[in-house]
Amino acid sequence: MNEQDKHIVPTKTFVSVWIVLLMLTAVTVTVAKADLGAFSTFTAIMIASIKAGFVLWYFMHLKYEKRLLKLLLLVPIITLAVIIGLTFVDVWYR
Amino acid sequence: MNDIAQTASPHKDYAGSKLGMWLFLFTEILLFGGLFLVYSVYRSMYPQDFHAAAAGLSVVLGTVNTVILLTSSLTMALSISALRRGNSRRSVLLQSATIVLGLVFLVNKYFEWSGHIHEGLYPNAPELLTRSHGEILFYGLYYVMTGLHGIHVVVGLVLIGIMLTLTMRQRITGADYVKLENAGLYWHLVDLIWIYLFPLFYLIT
Amino acid sequence: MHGWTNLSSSVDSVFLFIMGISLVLLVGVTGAMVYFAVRYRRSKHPHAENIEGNLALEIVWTVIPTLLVLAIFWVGWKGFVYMRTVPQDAMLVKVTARMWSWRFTYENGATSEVLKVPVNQPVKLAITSSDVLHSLSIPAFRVKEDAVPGRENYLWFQPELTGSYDLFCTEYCGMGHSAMVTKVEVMSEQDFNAWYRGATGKASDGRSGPDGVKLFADKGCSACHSIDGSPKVGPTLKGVSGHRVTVLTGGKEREITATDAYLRKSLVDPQADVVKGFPPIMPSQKGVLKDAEIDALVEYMKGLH
Amino acid sequence: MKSSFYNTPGKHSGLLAWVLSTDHKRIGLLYLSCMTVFFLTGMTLGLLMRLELIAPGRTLMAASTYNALFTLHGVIMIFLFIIPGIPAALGNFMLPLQIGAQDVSFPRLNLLSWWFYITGAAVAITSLFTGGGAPDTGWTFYVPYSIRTGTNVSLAVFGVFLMGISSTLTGLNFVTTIHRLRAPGMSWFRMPLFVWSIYATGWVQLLATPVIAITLLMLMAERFFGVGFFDPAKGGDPILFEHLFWIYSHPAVYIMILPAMGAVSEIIPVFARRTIFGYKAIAFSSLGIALFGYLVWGHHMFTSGMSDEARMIFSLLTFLVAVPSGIKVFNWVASMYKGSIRLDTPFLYVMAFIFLFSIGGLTGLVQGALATNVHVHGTYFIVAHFHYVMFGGTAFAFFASLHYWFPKMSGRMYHEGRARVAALVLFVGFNTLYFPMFILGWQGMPRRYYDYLPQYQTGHVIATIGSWVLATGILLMVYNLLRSLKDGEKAGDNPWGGTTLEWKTTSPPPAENFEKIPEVTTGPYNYK
Ligand code: HEA
Ligand code: HEA
Ligand code: HEC
Ligand code: CUA
Ligand SMILES: [Cu+2]
Repeated sequence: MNEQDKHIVPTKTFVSVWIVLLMLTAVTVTVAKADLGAFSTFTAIMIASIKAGFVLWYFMHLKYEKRLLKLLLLVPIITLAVIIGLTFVDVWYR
Repeated sequence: MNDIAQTASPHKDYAGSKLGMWLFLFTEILLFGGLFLVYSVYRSMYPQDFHAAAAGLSVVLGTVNTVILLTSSLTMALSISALRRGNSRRSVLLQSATIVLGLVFLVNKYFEWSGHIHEGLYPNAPELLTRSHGEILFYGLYYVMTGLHGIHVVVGLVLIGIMLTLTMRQRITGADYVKLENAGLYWHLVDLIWIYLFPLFYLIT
Repeated sequence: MHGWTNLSSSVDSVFLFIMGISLVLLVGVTGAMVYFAVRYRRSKHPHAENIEGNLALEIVWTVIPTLLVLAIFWVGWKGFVYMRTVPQDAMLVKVTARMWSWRFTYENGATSEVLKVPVNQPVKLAITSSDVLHSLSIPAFRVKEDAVPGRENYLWFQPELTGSYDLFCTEYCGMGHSAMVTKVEVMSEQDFNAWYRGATGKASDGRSGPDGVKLFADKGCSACHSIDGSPKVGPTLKGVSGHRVTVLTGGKEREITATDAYLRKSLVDPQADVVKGFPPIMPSQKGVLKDAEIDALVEYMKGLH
Repeated sequence: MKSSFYNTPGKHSGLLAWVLSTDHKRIGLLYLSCMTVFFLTGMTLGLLMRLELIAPGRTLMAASTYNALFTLHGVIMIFLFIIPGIPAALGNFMLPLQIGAQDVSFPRLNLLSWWFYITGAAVAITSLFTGGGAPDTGWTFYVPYSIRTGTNVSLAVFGVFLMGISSTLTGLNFVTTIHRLRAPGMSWFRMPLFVWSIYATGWVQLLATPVIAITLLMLMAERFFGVGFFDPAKGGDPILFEHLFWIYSHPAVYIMILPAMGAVSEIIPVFARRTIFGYKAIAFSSLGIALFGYLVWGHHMFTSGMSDEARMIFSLLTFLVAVPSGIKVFNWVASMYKGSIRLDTPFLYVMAFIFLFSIGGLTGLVQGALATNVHVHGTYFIVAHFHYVMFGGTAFAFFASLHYWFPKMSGRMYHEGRARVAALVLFVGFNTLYFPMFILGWQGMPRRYYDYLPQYQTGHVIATIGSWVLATGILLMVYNLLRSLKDGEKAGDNPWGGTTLEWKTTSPPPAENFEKIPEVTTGPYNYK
């Protein structure tokens, strides 16, 4: 039961992830300047989610965790999505 | 507070502590989730006003802070790797770097907030009340959300500070590092939330 | 309780439908439970049989209740759609709720504190609030909808019997919540028309004096203040002008004389001097009343002996 | 006496041995004793309210006092009694025993949760006597009234916030414990059903409570800084507050009922001396209730001005949540079939539970149907519904488990005769008190009314009389239990012949729970 996981992430991986994150930040700032109309919010959120994914997957070590934990993470995310979704059934149709 | 832990539970449940930490992070997600809900409702009710209000925020400052937080996440992650490779001196250095970056973030935030407060843009300010409804709400959300995030930054810094001393005293080592790892998880979550706050407040077009 | 409006009977039949199903289920469950408890009590049945379950039964009592609740949902929804579909020819009445009185405004500008409607005529109420949440409820008509500040909600009904019915506030709104009660008068068409034509925007009672009298009723003052000496939520206004009154100013007690200036301040900044023994809940009239109206009210209050 | 956790205090002694103990059993008893005090306080307030309502007009107190009373009554009953009730008190004591663990995963966090709870309670109670006086908003804290009122809402809300943290941490602790600390051989489907229900509850606590926390923080921000989130004059939307409030508070009603259902599932097999019927169906319906419980909050807002589309969807979803509750009820009743039933007090309470909860739940259907909800919303019909599910449901299950586990916790038996009389009086009093409220509600009597029209008086008089009968029953029950603590017969390790692990250790259990961690080889209710 007391297994500590053996995997130590190489520095190189972390640094590359960091560089990707910085690049994505640059992209989102640039894209925001170019007015994409209705899509601008969508792209901003998508890029943010990709960034969040990288942070979760590498920095937060999720990639190396057991499947249980990966699945559990879906629980709060789905809950939040459902809560916002159902509230918008009210807000949009009001 | 930590001497009891060592004696009270001889068998450390490494996976258990980490599971507990993740569950705690879930509650944080839902805590901020409530604010994201309020944000999205008001943004959908007042899209134009939000757009206008967001022009008042400095993209440059926001971007700088994003870069700072991302970098601090990197140093945090590296510090754990370093410790696990047995290099606790390097880990201490990287943890200190994380703290410094966190402090810089807060200083920036301080200047940003005081700038807005000088312009008379704070909750219930007479100047703000002359603006449109959406702008009032935008600034309300801005203060509450970045404020709550700021509190989390402060808590994270305190936590890392504690980890730092524990590492220096050899109480966190390459063989027993779950506390540091949990502190790291917390810090990454703070980063994660900022990743969303940044486009939602600074990049509305 | 039946047939006061078009809605009463449809709502009641939904209720009876649900009650019927519920009663069958309740009697079934309770009956089986009591029967087993008696039939299989230890003295009579010392050795239990271990039955671990039965898939067919589980499916039965998942599927049948699901169908039942879907049926209940359906009748409830059907009845509701009807309640939300306002006929074209409905008469519109605007309702403003405020702490703790109702005001009904008609299309010709007539206002009333009692809801007067003609019989057999669909009526649509457009409901809003000028302070906190309230809810307009007419139990006999089976209708209810919240009054939300900043929003206009609606409901409709078609009364089918003349008479007088209770109208309640059913969303908690503070001290006077349970006193926020008035009546619906369902009148014959002639009676209603007679009243409606007579009551235009102007003061309906011929009494002279400035608007004070009317303002006092219209602006909701009378919900909290009497003019006959009895305290309500707020102090009585009988003989206020010039009387000695103990007030709390910033938490400190002091005794003052009620001057014109004090009366005026009581309206625009009521929390500055709070009469001792009363809660600081009087709503500020600043921005609500025009200066002239405040003058008129002060004049009016000075005349109350 | 053999060594039990009572005489192994650890580092501290006296009271400190309790309030600083990390032993889950001591923490459980801490919760239990505080809760009982709050419960009796809340009930006394209820009794006072009933007295006021015995006649229209002013009977005893001023309107503002009455309004403060029902607010406090609601806040105490919900946040101080029923939410921590079964999980934090009995769950703390029994959960590690039932899964064969020595303690919970995070014992110090567990103690911290209790401290949050008691601090929150203290803060909430302080709010009565300081500032603008006792809050008068109702337990729902609806804006804008809660922002405008001069009473001490901020402090009360802060107290509730602290109790929310306590509840979240408890949930976190239990979920981790169940994942990590089950005894060897105890697979998921060998867990007692009480553990399943605590597991489902834990997830609800984790995912729902943070939403109320942030909502209350926003409410405080409104009161202190006038941010404008819920102020229509600044563009805010009061209905959004209702959403946020019920996003937590509906799931919260399942925090209240799920552990109660778990306890009932525990007691039935023991007293029917047979295995439970449909173990998996009961286990999964707990998860089902927890899951669907998230999707139905809007049924509290059917007249709020929410969009008609939302009203429809929430009504539909509300009905779906009734199905898993039904599955449980049917399986319980089926578990009595061909059993060998002993009608001891715990079982009497369980039968009362099934009956009363069914009434409460079935009237929930009336409220969930749109056409009828409009009529009964905001009336005594609702008051009757939730007392039936919360008091008739959760509190009766709580009494059942209190009697059931009394020998395990104290090492003594309670007096059976007195206990049965108390149960009977309680049952009669309960129905006399609350049944008339359904009728009052259908006749239109609004809730939270200090004063009412004369046509409603008969119902109110009957209810008030019922409240005295009920109070007699409660007093008798409490007296019986307290007295049995002193002079009850010694109970053996397993007085009921239970098969779950808590009965495999001594009564009361030793500090480390088991001499030797048990090995599990069969399901929990093995009466073969
Ligand atoms: C322990 C707490 C608890 C529980 C378990 C429930 C359970 C349910 N509640 Fe209740 N409810 C409250 C506590 C609870 N409630 C409180 C406190 C309020 C008021 C809050 C306030 O405003 O102050 C409230 C208010 C409330 C409302 C809002 C009313 C209004 O204000 O307008 C509604 C509306 O749908 C509702 C519905 C339901 C339903 C459908 C269930 C279902 O889960 C019930 C399921 C159970 C059964 C159905 C019975 C057993 C089953 C059978 C016998 C089998 C057969 C069944 C079928 C065929 C369906 N409740
Ligand atoms: C678990 C929850 C629970 C429980 C057990 C109760 C128990 C009781 N409640 Fe309940 N009630 C609520 C939860 C609960 N309530 C909630 C959430 C509300 C909504 C509040 C709101 O609208 O915001 C409410 C509202 C509410 C109302 C509606 C108020 C209104 O709308 O105007 C009424 C009215 O009769 C009432 C009465 C009672 C009574 C008489 C009891 C009886 O059970 C009490 C019987 C009394 C006793 C059994 C006392 C016994 C003890 C002693 C005499 C000993 C005293 C000793 C010491 C103090 C040491 N309650
Ligand atoms: C919501 C209830 C409420 C309403 C509506 C209300 N008042 Fe008041 N009023 C109070 C209360 C309570 C007090 C005593 C506390 C205080 O001074 O603030 C008070 C105090 C006063 C006083 C001072 C009385 C004295 O004895 O010194 C005056 C004058 C007054 N109100 C006039 C009015 C007028 C005119 C209106 C209508 C425009 C009005 N009030 C509407 C509740 C109300
Ligand atoms: Cu208005 Cu209650
Ligand atoms: Cu609900």
